Amino acid sequence: MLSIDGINVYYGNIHAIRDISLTVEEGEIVTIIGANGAGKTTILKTIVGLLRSRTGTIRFQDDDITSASTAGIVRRGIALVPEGRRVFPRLSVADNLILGAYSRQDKDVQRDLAKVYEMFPRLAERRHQAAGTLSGGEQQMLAMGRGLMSRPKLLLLDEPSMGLAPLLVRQIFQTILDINSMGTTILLVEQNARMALSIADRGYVLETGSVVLTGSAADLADNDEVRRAYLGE
Amino acid sequence: GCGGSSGTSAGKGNLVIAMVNPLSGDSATYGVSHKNGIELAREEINKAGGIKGQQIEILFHDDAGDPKQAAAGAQKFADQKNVMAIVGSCLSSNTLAMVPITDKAKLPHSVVSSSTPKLSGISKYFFRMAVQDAQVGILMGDLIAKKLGAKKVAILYPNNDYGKGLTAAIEDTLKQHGVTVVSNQAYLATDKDYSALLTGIKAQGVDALAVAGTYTDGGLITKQARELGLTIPIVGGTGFYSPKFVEIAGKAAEGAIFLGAFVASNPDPAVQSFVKKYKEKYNMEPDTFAALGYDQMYVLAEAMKKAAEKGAITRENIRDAMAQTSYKGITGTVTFNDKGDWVRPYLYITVKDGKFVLYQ
Amino acid sequence: MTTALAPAWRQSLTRFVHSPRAAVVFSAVILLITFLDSLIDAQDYIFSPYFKHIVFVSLIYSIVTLSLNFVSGYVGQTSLGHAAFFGLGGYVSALLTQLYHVPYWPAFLAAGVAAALVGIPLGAPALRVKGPFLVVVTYACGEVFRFIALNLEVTGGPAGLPGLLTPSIAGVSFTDVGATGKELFIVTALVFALALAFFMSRLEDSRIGHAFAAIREDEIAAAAMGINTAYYKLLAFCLGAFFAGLAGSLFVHYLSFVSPDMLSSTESIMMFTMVVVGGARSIPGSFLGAFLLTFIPEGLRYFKDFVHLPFDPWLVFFGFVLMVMMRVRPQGILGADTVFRR
Amino acid sequence: MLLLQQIINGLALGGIYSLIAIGWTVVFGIIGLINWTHGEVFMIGAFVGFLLITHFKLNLFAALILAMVASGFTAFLIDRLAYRPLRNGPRLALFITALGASTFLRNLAAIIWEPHSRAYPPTLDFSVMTLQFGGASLTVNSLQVFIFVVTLVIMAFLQWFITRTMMGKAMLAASQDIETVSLMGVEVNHLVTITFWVSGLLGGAAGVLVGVLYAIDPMMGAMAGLKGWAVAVLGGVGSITGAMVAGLMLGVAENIASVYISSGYRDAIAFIVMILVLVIKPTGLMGFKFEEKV
Amino acid sequence: MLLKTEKLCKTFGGLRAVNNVDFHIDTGEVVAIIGPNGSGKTTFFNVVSGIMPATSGRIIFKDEDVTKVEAHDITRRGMARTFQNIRLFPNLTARDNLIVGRYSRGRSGLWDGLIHSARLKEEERRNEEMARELLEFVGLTPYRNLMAKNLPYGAQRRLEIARALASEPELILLDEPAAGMNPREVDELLKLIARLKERGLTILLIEHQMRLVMNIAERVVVFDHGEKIAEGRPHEVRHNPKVVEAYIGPEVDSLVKHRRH
Ligand SMILES: Nc1ncnc2c1ncn2[C@@H]1O[C@H](COP(=O)(O)OP(=O)(O)OP(=O)(O)O)[C@@H](O)[C@H]1O
Ligand SMILES: Nc1ncnc2c1ncn2[C@@H]1O[C@H](COP(=O)(O)OP(=O)(O)OP(=O)(O)O)[C@@H](O)[C@H]1O
Ligand SMILES: [Mg+2]
Ligand SMILES: [Mg+2]
Repeated sequence: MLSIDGINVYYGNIHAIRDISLTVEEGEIVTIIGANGAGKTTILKTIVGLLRSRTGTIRFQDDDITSASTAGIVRRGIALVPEGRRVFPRLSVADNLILGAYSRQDKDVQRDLAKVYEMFPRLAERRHQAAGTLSGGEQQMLAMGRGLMSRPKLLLLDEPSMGLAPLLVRQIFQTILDINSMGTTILLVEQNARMALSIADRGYVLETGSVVLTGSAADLADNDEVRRAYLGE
Repeated sequence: GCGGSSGTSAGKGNLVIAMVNPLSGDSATYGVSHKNGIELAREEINKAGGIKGQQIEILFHDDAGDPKQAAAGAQKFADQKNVMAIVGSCLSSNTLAMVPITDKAKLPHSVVSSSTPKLSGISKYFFRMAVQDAQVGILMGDLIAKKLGAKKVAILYPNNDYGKGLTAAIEDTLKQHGVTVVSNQAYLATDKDYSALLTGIKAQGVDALAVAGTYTDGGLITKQARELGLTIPIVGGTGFYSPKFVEIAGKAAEGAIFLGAFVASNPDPAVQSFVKKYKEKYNMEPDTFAALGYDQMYVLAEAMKKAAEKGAITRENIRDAMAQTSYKGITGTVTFNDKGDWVRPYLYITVKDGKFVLYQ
Repeated sequence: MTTALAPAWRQSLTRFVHSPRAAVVFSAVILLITFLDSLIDAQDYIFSPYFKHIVFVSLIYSIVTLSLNFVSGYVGQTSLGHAAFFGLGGYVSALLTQLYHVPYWPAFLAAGVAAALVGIPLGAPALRVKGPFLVVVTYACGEVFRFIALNLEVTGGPAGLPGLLTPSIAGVSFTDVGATGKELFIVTALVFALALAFFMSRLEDSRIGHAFAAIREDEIAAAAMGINTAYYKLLAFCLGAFFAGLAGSLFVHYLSFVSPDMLSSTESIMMFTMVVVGGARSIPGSFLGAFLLTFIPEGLRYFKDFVHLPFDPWLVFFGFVLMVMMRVRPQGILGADTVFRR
Repeated sequence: MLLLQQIINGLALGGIYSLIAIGWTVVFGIIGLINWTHGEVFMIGAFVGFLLITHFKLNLFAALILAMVASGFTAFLIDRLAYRPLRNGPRLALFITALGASTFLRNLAAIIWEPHSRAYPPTLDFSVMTLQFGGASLTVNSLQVFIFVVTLVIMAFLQWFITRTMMGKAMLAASQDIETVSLMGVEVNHLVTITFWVSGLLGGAAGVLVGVLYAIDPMMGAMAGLKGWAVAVLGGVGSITGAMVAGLMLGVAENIASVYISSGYRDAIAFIVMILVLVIKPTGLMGFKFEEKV
Repeated sequence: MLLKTEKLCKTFGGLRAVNNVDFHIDTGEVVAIIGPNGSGKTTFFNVVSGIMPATSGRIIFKDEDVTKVEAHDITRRGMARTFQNIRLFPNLTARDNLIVGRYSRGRSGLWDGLIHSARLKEEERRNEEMARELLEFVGLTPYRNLMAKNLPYGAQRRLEIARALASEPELILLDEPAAGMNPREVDELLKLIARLKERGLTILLIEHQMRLVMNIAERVVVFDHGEKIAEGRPHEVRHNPKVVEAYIGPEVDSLVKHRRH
């Protein structure tokens, strides 16, 4: 479904992504784990065209999207729930969610809105509050909800559990599984590597901009190196 | 080097005079008219053989309405030893910034506007052909009190030296004639909407309105007054005289009375010849700035001729000659009093069928 | 863009420009321009009074640009009302010397102090009003000052006040010294500008400089670091106003004339662009911005006469250059990327 | 009654301020840019309208429409050539670019069209209505009524568009975070282009109306732009109703102040009112109330 | 008792974000605040640290009433904090962020700066030393000259902690310091906090990562809907039914995976 081939991304003269290739098959949950600064966020931003690779190609459902515009990429069915939430602070919760559905052609927005509210009752309570005044966790829920509103084929999640209470973390992961089972492919970046590996099919391990290890989630979870470096055991 | 320089036009090159004026920015319209008038006269003089065989050349410096830039221009020309005289700027504050420099350089300096009293007698080298607020004010007051027979009058003026000076003079005269000045209010020359003031004036029930402004604001005031149903006579100063006044006020211009140093419909052949040439060259009617500029160039030319007769065309000689000026031009006979001011006659003008005619 | 990316020549140039040596070279050049005529006793001017005039004006604007850096550079508040302080300084010393016959130097100081005092109420909105709102407020404050100067009787109304006192030192009038009478003015402005530059370079690296930087970057975090943001913002406004007021005083007594045009918003905008063109927070940049934007229009006049352009191209050119410059070097010609020096 | 007449006069002037301010505020509200060129876009509209009427003898209505298009196109070009390359750059760079573009256009216009004032042909005079109320009378210029109504309609439409349509919401969002808005599948460039067109159309309309009512000159953009900007800010960032209310308020305040205080301080009073309102309510009259979350 | 609040309230319009909270922390203690999202933890920090005024109630720090004291003054009195949404000085380098962090411990003024006084030099030397030490301490030495905005997320978090430490506080408030860190990094953070404790610092932290809370906190305070609903030793709190219900959730071993086929 998504295949990335040999990309290199720079910030000025900082070489942040070095020759990375990775694939995500339809229906999979794939996770990328790695330390701070390994380049996980950079990869996701490159996929949606917020950053540009100097080399290589990115293909989505057989289309070359390497140089497509961000909006074009999103309209093809990729959504990114960005790191740091990035909600629109002065718009209400409801408006933030509705904007998530901007690229959709169908008019069934209300039903999905109801679904998101059902998933996160706190957002329903706060639907008229300015998003910028929500608590950190509430904003995270909103960002996630907004991502779902576009009914993406491929959902890119950048640390969705950050700042959530344990109860909610579990709930979020359950949600990820649920939407996956309803047909959405997922590429997940998580610091909570244990949880990520427990729900993913496959994983990539990233170190200073390069993929150092890849395999099924179960294998990775058993790998000593991974256990020591990322699971803190 | 040494201090103030008094140059001569030793060689057989051109005779150079310089102009500092707003040629861009808000006040450019005055500067450009002035420049046009001067240029026209210069061409005539040169065509007629110049000054004793020497051609006159003009250098321009755009001060953009900023005194700082006017001062820079004055300094630039003061340094150029071949510059024999300087003219401008149209704006009082710019001229005030220039005078200390031209005075120090002993450079004859003349203007056609800059009406602030602060410039009277400011320098031995400074000559002003500008209209005199005091005189115009008296004439406006006389008109209102005697010819129009008004008893209650309102005055509007732009909040600048010209407006203030003129208003003071009008008010004095009216008081002497026993006319009541019901209100006298300032506005900003950049305003476009005068309905607030005019509504107030309408409510006061005066029998005449005096406006101490220029053609843009005066035109808008006249137009808006008529629109508000104010039918009383409107009397302006010399600033009204411009084809733009009629253009801006439209039909409302009919019957407005004001004073002029010059009127294009004056049957005097000299005036008609000027108007014709001006229209040919610039494709528009001359206004007061243009007419005064035209005369100013001739006054300078006369002074240079006299200087040449006295020996050499030097800054000092030109100054001395200018002090003695008596030149009959299209705006009257130019003479300067001991303060460098020209005390001159004026005409009453009115608009009839969209044309300026003498008011009887 | 980080400095590490800049080509080597630019790096060494930048380093030179920021070194004390640059200040020495700069002063030497200015002094040479100022006194060359008297040194070689030329028949004619080598540097004409006009040229010296432009140099003096550039120096005055260098001071003003430096002073605006307190507000717009250090604490990062876009101010389009700085001419108000410049003009206020001018008017205060003009009125003191003309109406109350105060000698020049006390009036000069008073001009700075008065401007600084007015800096407090003018800076106060900045405590509450932010970003684009502050731009409007500073602009409006400047305009209000201009209207006051236009309307009051004592300030001489729109035409302003002519015939101001010429400064003197030990009884010697400035205009009586040197080949053109401008020399002492230039030296005074130069000393003033260099002293201010020195003051600012020291300040930048001091604790106060750190507080300014923090406020510019994030006010809430700055407060959390123990920085009294209100105090420092006002301090920045006061310091900026103080030096602008002094510069204004020197300038009007040089021209021997002051008018409301000095307070105009066009002036304020020009000052702000000098900061931006030179590079915000860059001391050599302030000089560069002021000199460039004073010299180029004069240069263009010659160009215009030379090619017989029927109009003055400066403002059109200026507008165009600003646009191009923001594209190629938005941080200004000498704008620094790193913040504190070591 | 006198006061009432002054208020009516003020409303007419205020209507024009509002029209200009709404043009400001839509751009301000979407890319957070102090679009200094709006005054010039307005001036170009006034001149194009003037030329169409005087040289091409078009009627007022046709000239108005074409002038609006010309202004819209100018605004579009300004965005395309000057702003777009800097979209992701620092805000300050955009602001300076706007200053530069405005200086450029204004002075270019002064060179091309010469600096003097001119008026639209007098044939366009609009009728003046006088309403009688028991002894006293009120005068209203029909064009002023027209301007007032047009402004109201435009305001209502834009208000609806921004708050009720998806695209309007996207515009609001874009002013807060352009990068994230593109993540919603919004073509930011289209959005911005539309915004500039809208702003330009409004500016052009205001330009022609001012021309018909008063007089025009190449420098007219400076003061009008400034007032429009002040009004936009006074009304609150991106608030259409705010711009409308603030425009009317300022028009009335100026008129009343010029009569009861001094006309010489007219503009100063406008600015003082604005400073006071902003100091009391830093985000403008109808600006978003928002205590920053830390 | 180092810090104490009495009946502290903070409302936003009709919303009671912090409601009648009585809280205290002793010198040298490590206390964690936990609670569901939006329960008022961050707001509590904001009020205590002076960033927002309290609606009612009292705050006592080092036996002085600081309810109305402004943020900058609070810091000077020895309380420092980090922010949940990182608020570094984005265009300053890591090192410069720390120098600014030392602001409240400086004494030098305008004059010292002008004449480069001995006091200033001494201060600069100490600042430099302190910055180096702190960068080392949080493991950011390699990032020393990078602008804060260009650091990876985790590094920014640690830099914020270091910046708070730079003011030599007695009490440090950490708002979700482990957010965005992987388990190994959390372990390092644990060690870091332990070392802070050794230095005698009093630590109050908000955290959702139970691993961290369980390992480091001596006492846990639980917020829900702006109120303090429980308090006690970590293991007591963890099994408190109210807390389980509102915050931790029932123990489930694994997530349910509905695989499509
Ligand atoms: N805007 C930028 N400018 C310069 N360097 C950057 C920028 N953004 C990121 N980097 C660098 O690129 C590298 C990868 O950063 P990235 O944000 O992708 O890491 P990450 O794996 O998402 O880390 P984290 O887990 O902390 O979010 C880091 O070394 C970082 O310093
Ligand atoms: N400035 C504000 N205006 C309005 N409501 C606010 C504001 N700040 C916070 N709130 C509300 O107050 C409540 C408490 O927020 P707070 O940020 O303190 O929660 P928290 O406990 O820190 O949550 P989290 O764990 O998700 O960070 C939230 O419901 C939030 O929406
Ligand atoms: Mg990341
Ligand atoms: Mg929180």
